[in-house]
Amino acid sequence: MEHEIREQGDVLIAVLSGDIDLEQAPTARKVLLECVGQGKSVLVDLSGVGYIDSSGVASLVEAYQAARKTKSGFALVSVSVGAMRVLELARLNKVFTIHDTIEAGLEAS
Amino acid sequence: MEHEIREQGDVLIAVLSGDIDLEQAPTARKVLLECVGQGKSVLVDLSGVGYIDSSGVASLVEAYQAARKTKSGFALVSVSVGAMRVLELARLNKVFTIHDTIEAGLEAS
Amino acid sequence: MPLQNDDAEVIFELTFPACPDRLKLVRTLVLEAARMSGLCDSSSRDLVIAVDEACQNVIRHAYCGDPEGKIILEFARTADSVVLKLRDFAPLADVEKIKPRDLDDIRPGGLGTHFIFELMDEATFTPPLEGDGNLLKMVKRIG
Amino acid sequence: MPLQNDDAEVIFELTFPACPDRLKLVRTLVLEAARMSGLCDSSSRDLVIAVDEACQNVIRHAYCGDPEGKIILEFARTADSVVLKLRDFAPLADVEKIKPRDLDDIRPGGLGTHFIFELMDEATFTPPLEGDGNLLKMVKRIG
Ligand SMILES: Nc1ncnc2c1ncn2[C@@H]1O[C@H](COP(=O)(O)OP(=O)(O)O)[C@@H](O)[C@H]1O
Ligand SMILES: Nc1ncnc2c1ncn2[C@@H]1O[C@H](COP(=O)(O)OP(=O)(O)O)[C@@H](O)[C@H]1O
Repeated sequence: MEHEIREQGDVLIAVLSGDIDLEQAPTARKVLLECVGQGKSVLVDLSGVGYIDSSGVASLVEAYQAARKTKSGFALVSVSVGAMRVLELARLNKVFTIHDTIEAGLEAS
Repeated sequence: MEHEIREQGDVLIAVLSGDIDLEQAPTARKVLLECVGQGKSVLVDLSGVGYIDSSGVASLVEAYQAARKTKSGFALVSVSVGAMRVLELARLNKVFTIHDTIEAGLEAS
Repeated sequence: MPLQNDDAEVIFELTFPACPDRLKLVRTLVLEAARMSGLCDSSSRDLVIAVDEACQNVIRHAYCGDPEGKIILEFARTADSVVLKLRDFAPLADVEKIKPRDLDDIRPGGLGTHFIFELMDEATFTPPLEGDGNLLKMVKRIG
Repeated sequence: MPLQNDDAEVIFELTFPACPDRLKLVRTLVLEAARMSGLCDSSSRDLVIAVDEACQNVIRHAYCGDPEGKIILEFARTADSVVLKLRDFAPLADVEKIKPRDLDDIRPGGLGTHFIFELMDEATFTPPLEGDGNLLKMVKRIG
């Protein structure tokens, strides 16, 4: 997994790419919790994520819950087909806020 | 491996793609010998060949030798990087006539 | 190579240590084997998810993260299905406890077994026929 | 998982029947394992060629095309190399006869062993330490 953090005004965009699996989930967790910890709205770009498993999903859930605690924004954007399949299986596609594009995500933030 | 034969004037273009390995080499051999058997010039397009092994190379050599016997043209075109590596290892890159593009191959035929 | 049983043909058997960094290898191999066995693309990818989760659970729960643990994955094909057997050599698991969280109780974790049961046509945990450890048999029908 | 020897770490062990249609699986797995072991892209691809040729020779020569033959490929990594061991259970091969054709004598065949010796830093055929069959050990240095 690779990651890149971009700052756009008041919003942090965390671009994750590659595979978020048992090996990589701890990194994803750390990156996402650090973003949420800054108190800004966070958009997680999953367009480049070819594979995400339950441990990767767990890191998303953890960041989502941390954001709710501090009442800051947290949304997923450009979710790849593979990642969406897993979110749907976990029935989290209705729990997470999901935007089709970064632009839509920024507008809503 | 997939294959497709196109006829362009007096020239047959055999487009092979995918992997030409021990499993697929018999098919490649049959396709190429049938082309050569028609007495026309044959261009073998290897642009879509991701992998070729010694048995695939053997089928090229057999077709090349059959073409020499009947004095008909036989050349490779658009050889992919992976296929070229194997031809070089076999020192066959100097034995086969190789053209960069189909156009160059047709011009020379 | 011996036939598995009935008309099952073994495609491969992969032995690997219980390390997270091997999961990518397993996924790559299973995807290719699924395709060559005649599963469509989306079923192949679903199979990969189930196998990944099953391996992950062996790594985390059966071996509790000990990378010395040994895992064997057998991939076989019958006329109308693929049959995977995942074997470990850890202490016998309490099969009653192997179940997902309530999906409405949103929290990290507790999804892997849900994925497995949802994605496979059959998934059964049993002690292996011989020797110690655990055996998860997973079946996915073709077409 | 036991260490191979010295500081070698086993990445995987793959068992498969001596069928041509398994070579694609082997290539896919070896490519991924080579990359994760730190081989660059072109070295990884060269390793795949050597392994494919070695497996092919076991299928065609050691087992003479009998698909019941069993092949085991072990892939290990040391600090500075990958070490592959390819094991078969066929009659002992005459190691003297395992050699390529003269490259100037253009004819179909006779290239596989040339590829193996050219692409690997070390390639040695030996009877296995225990049991029958043959063992080809191939080493490719990293970097
Ligand atoms: N292979 C296994 N061996 C032992 N226990 C297991 C195994 N797989 C799952 N379990 C048990 O089932 C529970 C649910 O597993 P799962 O749904 O994958 O979620 P998680 O692993 O995140 O807890 C685990 O917490 C564990 O107690
Ligand atoms: N694994 C093997 N077991 C027995 N004999 C082998 C093996 N590999 C190669 N050989 C012998 O070495 C010869 C050369 O092999 P190779 O260079 O791969 O070309 P080819 O297989 O096309 O003959 C073979 O013809 C065979 O006699």
